[in-house]
Amino acid sequence: MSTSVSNPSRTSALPRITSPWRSVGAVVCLFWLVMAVIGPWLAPHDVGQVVSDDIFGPLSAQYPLGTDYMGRDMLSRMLVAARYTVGLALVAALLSSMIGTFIALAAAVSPRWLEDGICRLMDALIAIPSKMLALVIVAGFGSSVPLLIITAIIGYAPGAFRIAYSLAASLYTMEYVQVAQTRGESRLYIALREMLPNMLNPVLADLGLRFVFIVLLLSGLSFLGLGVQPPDADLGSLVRENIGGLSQGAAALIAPALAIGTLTVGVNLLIDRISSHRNGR
Amino acid sequence: MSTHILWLIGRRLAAAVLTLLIVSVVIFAITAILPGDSAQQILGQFATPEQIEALRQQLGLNQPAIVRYLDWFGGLLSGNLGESMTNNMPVTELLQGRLGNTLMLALVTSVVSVPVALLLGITAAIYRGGRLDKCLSTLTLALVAVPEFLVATLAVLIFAVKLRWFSALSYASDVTSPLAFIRTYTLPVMTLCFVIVAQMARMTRAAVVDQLDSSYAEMARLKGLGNLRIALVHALPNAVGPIANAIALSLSYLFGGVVIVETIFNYPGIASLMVDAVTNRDIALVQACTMLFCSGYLLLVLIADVSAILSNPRLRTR
Amino acid sequence: MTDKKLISGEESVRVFEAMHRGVSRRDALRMLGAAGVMAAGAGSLFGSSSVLAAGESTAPVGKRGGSIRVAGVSSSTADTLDPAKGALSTDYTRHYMFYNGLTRFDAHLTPQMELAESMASNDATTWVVTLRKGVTFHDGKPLTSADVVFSLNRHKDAAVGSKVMKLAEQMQDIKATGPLEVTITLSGPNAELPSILAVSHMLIVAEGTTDFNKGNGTGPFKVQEFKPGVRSVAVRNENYWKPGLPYLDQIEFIAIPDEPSRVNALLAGEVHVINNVDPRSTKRIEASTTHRYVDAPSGNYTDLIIRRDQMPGQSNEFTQAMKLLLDREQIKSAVFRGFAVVGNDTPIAPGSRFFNAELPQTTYDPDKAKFLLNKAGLAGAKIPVIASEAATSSVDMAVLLQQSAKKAGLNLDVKRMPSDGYWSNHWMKHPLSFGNINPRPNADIIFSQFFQSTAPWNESGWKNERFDQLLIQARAETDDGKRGQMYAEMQTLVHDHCGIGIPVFISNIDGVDARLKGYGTNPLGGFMGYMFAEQVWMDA
Amino acid sequence: MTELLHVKNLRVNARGGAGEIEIVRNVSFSLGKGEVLALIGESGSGKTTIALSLLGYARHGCRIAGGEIWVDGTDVLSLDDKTLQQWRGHRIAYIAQSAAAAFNPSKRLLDQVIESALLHGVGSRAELERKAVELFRDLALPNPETIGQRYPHQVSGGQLQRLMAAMALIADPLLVILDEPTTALDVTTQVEVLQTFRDAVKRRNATAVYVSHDLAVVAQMADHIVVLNGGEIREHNRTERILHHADDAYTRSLLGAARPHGKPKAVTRLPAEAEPLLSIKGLIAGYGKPDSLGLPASRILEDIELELRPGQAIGIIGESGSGKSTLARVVAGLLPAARGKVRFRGEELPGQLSQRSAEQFRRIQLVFQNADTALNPMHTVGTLLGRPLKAYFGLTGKAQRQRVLELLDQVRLPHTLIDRKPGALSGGQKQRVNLARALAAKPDLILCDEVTSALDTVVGAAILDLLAELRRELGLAYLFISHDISSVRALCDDVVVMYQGHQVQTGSTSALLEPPAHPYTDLLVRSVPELRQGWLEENRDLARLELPALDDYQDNGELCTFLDRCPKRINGLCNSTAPGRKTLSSGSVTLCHLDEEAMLPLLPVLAQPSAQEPRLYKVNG
Repeated sequence: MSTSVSNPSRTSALPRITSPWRSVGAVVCLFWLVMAVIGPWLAPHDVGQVVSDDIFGPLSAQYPLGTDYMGRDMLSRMLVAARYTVGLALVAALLSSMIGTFIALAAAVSPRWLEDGICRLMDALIAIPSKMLALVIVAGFGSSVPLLIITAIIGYAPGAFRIAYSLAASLYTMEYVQVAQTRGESRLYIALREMLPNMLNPVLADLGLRFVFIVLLLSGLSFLGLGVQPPDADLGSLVRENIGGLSQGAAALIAPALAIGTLTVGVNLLIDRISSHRNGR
Repeated sequence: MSTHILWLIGRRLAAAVLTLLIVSVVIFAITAILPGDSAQQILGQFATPEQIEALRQQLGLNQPAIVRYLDWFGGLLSGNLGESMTNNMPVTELLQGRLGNTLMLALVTSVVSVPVALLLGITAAIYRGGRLDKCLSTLTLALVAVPEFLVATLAVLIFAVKLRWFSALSYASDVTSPLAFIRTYTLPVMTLCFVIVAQMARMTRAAVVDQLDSSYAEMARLKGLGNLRIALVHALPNAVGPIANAIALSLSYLFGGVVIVETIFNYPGIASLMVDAVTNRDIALVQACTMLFCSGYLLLVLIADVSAILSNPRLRTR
Repeated sequence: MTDKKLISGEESVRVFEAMHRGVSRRDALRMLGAAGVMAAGAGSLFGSSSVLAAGESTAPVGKRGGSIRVAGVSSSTADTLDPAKGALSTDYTRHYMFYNGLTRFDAHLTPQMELAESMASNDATTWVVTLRKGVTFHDGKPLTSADVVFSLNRHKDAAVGSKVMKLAEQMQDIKATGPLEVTITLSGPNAELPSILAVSHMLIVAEGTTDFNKGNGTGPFKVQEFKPGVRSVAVRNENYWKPGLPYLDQIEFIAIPDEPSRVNALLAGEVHVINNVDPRSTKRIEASTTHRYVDAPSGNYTDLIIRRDQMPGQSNEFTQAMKLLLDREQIKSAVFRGFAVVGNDTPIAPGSRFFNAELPQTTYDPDKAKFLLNKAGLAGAKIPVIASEAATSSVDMAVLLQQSAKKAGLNLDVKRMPSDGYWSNHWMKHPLSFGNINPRPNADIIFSQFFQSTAPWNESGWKNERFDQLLIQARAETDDGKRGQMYAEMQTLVHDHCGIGIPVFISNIDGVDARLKGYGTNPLGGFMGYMFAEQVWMDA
Repeated sequence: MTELLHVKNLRVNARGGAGEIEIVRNVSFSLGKGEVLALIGESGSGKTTIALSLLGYARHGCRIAGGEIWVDGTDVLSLDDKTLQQWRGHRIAYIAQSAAAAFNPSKRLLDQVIESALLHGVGSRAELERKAVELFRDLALPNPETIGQRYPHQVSGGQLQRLMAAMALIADPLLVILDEPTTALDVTTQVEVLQTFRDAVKRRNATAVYVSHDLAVVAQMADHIVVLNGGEIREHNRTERILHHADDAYTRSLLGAARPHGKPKAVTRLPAEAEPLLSIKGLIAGYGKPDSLGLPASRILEDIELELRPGQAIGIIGESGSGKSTLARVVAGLLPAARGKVRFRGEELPGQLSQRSAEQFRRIQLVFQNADTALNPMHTVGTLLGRPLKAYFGLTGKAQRQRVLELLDQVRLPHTLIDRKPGALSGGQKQRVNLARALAAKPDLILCDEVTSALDTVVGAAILDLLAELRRELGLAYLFISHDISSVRALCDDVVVMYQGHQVQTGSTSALLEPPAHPYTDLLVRSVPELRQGWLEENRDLARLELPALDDYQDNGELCTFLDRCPKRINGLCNSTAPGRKTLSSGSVTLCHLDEEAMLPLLPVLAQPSAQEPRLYKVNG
């Protein structure tokens, strides 16, 4: 039922941002992508190694980002965490968007009863708070990386579905789709070749926000004691495990928080750029 | 209110019931395949197998899942949400006070966040493309990205520990005066606002911009109306549909998504109750909470849809 | 000493302190027994309660009045006021507010007479418990032997789901032998019964109670409000049988699971007492002039469990190597910031009675460990080690162990499991995992529950005939010196052969409002061993 | 005559990918008080941009780069924002192209009509409301007292356009700008609206700038015409001079395209007994849940009878909502018929797409009106044309490319377009690609749904020529759906006139355009403005037809659908019984009670079109 009033325009929530801003997005994303790929090799210390007696140590030449709550090198931990957050959240966001979009496409070109059934099921999944769902799943089955991804997908694919479905439903009435129908094209062809390319922009914009949500979900899970396996951590968990340093403004807390901020803003700026680029063409 | 709307609401309610049914099956299935059951959870670390067996027998956990589901469902039909397995209290009793708290927090947060979000969204829309718009956009995005436990803890540290303006804990039962109310609710509401305002503001902006790009908005400009009047008097009423939908989605977060805020501020709401229930495998309670969340969500979406219809004379007067 | 006919509170302290110091068990028993026999006829002569209270605390007598708010670590709908079902520190704390036991622990884990006026036994098998007169429940019903029989018998019924069912099973027969007299017959001799009866689960409830949410006990406070998962409000029991106690008018007890929030609430003045303070937060509390922290060394430990009945733990070399790989000093400093005492892989904490100080301390030695691992053919192996937030600090400890192990060429794969369901699904179920054991009142209980071959919670699954024999012999051994030797040998066996690595004993850190007086420590746990309620007062 | 408006060297720039582009270049003109000036040109000529500049307004992405606009002695471009706001809607008023879009859908009409005047302090609410009702009456709106209480969707398009005029006139502006005010209207409505506009302007002696692409309309309204092309003025002169003695070549080409295309092309007709390619019998179709009889809730098409022989072109003509596009959808298989038979090449054509054969798909091709929505914006021309080649003929790779190039040749497009996406094509090019895609199937029948109406006159004429040529070359049959009588006339052998789902008249194109005809056909044909001044005056009757009185009657759904507008209806007959099909002497079949005598024009046509001034059958668009 609630699929009805889904304005596709809401997905273009990002305002057009002029060019210097766009390059910022690309640079930030590139930075984090590079960090995710080579970061762990750059780490001066082992991610679990206690290197200092000083906990929540300040920035220093020896420990450029200070030390964490156990006296481990924060820079090394950040470099490892970046890979998890970027990789995990990116994969999960991409997969949820993709899966949501494909289910939406399938629903849009399906016979009425199947379409209704899919919508109802997705509605039910949306209605269950994603944090709850994540909690139940991770609590039950532990938190391996694939399971975290699956959790994020179950939690966020229905949201992607909702947006993609409203797009697909309106695209399905487009004249070029009707032309394809009168050409006797299969549903698969219509979905993939005629409709999908026209949904990518809003789906991309949605992907940006979904990415943010998944980063937050991961950190939320770490709050509840779930998430990436130690000694590794994701950025959110780093914030969480070092929250004790908040009162003293520990670098161990601020660095990962800033990292999350720049990452999300960067990703959204980049996606904004990609969609406006596609629009321009 | 035409029969059309009544008919629509009726149809929506029927669909909602169906959705709830699916949700209950999904949740039951998930809790059923979770390792461990409430007998083990109740008895804890030092339980003996005999004790667990005895308790299972007592709680009826030995029956197949389908029988248990049908039992629960039968109870539901007769208006009985069942009993909590962990402490033998009726589920309704456990929910009672907490539901009020959750609703109160949601209400206060909505009352604060919705106007703020609308204000930010509309302002950004009016100055779209301008510097203010870009700042707001980046700011809201950055705010979305801050983990809420960080916001909450920081807020407590500053406003409760250092300044002692507001209370670090939020007890609905402490509220006896308006001042106490402010002390109690400010910090959790502030934290939640951080989380949901950004999203609502972005959606509002998008919806209003959509309308401001329409011919009638251009016409209004050519009629000599000011930006503010165009945005508020002309664009906003037509953007009610999408905005209401965005608000509904964000507000539905205030039911189930606030577990972290409830934990940090020790606010006894339903979200933390459900976390408990999941931990204890207290299926009746899990189901009841989920049903509540989902009903809340469905109700909000319904309200959003109805307000979209009411705001649109074409649909309203059909 | 044996001439004493009466045993006052003061004396009972002396008796048990003497026990600690090494007075022979038989003497002590006699002391108690004699007192018990006499007390039956001379209950009125029993010294005033204030004397008893004064015996426990040397602090000046406190002020009456005031109400405080206390925050524990957990609250859920599973919160219960049924002592038998108490599962968490918050439950125990509440139970001690509303109920009394037959005995109670003092600050040295010595059982003191509480509702029991005396406990007498000549053979440590049949015990006659004489109850205090004139004690009433909150609803006005006087305490009788029937209540005690009901309370103790409950634990043996599997359907009740008592947490101490195993412990209670030795009480073969519990019967009322007079209106204020209960005779308990044990399945075998056990001189530790008074301390068994002091655990919170054994607190006395009124006969026939089915709804425990009213908290109808004989304790210092009455239930004004109890909302599971939300809070409880306790108000002073004006008719408490200990004159002048309690001091406080009201205690509101809540839980703040999130540690930073708990400390924040304390520092913001929202609550007056908190427990489970992270060692990293002590600096913040120290910095506040209006607050202090209380550091209480305890018998609480988080242990590395090496299953001896599975590979690779079946290898002696591996087990030894793992113990050598625990960098105890680093765990103490990095994980606990010094708020811990280094352990030596035996469950008896240094300073406790029967602690075997002769046992050579195991120290971090990666080279030797490497040698042993090579010998066991496990060099370079990749082995999962299971940890969880459920077992205090085990995840951090596992990570440190992983680092240490690397130096010995062993590749440990830390697997963090969710707290939820950890005890039923993972604890003791993996070749390498972590567990956490709360302080137990005496060596016998610890050894019987966690180290006996047949114990259900024989964590490492080791089987040692000699150890099992010694355990039984020690219970019946009346010569303290011999017993001490037995316990020493048992510790050696555990140290050498059992698959349990105990790197440190974790101190409890409580945070309290500086105005709160009378707040001491207890090795049993935080909140003065969960029993702070009737002992503290506000000095505003 | 005093000069009210003087535009001097106006320049407007648009921001593009590579800097700014001038879209209006040094435009200067002036206009005396009480005169009407028309800005005319094709899309992209800058006419609307200039019109908006007169209000000191430039659309998003554009900016007024220079020049002066003097209105009543004030340079509008030098005003600050605040003053400009005061001017807009007060001294200078604007009437937008699509009233349906320009009215806020969620506010009452009266509030919107008086809003601007109220804000500018023209009068009190009560005064303004009174004045609005006056204006409504003046503009011949029905129920002038209460119509203001309605919402935009509750009144018709023509009424909205008049309400928009009321909104513009209520503050008695110095200058009124009308931006294509009748373009979105049906031809019969357009006449009414033009009449009221003209009267209102004349009565108030208002000064107006009238923007349009339609010379015939402009001829009725304007004293002066400015011809624009590519942002520049090509010619500026008095109306009669432009119409008769245009100096500029471009103006002449515009005039040429506006004149009807030559006589219907002689097509070698197949013998009548040849098996029809497409035959439709007793067709009923619509949308919504079928009732117990299997009839849809909302019936769009009623009892359609049609026969199309190979190589024949049949025009389907009617106003918006007449069901003509639905007919194409039924034939294309997008909408199953509720009743009736559709046969193609002697075989029954299944209603469901899924039951149609690949051959049937190939032989029937549908070309939509709007190439923007009919071509997938994400595909290149090569893909768009290649796909049907692969689907129908299995052509891939080189062979496919070869054929795509042939198709481009066929629709006279350069080969270089093959890798472009529709977004990078002009409107005419898009429509050609749209057509080429249909041709790729080598079809027998092309369903053309308003293929020229979204295009400029000149481009549309070229597409029509192309269609005619293709028909000659390939022997295609067309079902040509249009609201534009002149295109139908240019291309089709036979015409079907539709009104509210009913086929009111069917016959040869030539017979259709001459009396006797169905009263609706008559009205339709006569409502097309002619390219000469004075036509509107002569045809005043079209705007306010006197309808014969009728007794109360009950419509059981079977009565003539044109009854409530018919100037020739007969009380007791038309309002009691359903009309039947009748064959006229010209061979046309009508759905009407009237006999041939009665179908002759109500009023004698005063001025027959002269040779120099051929009738222009242009409905709109």
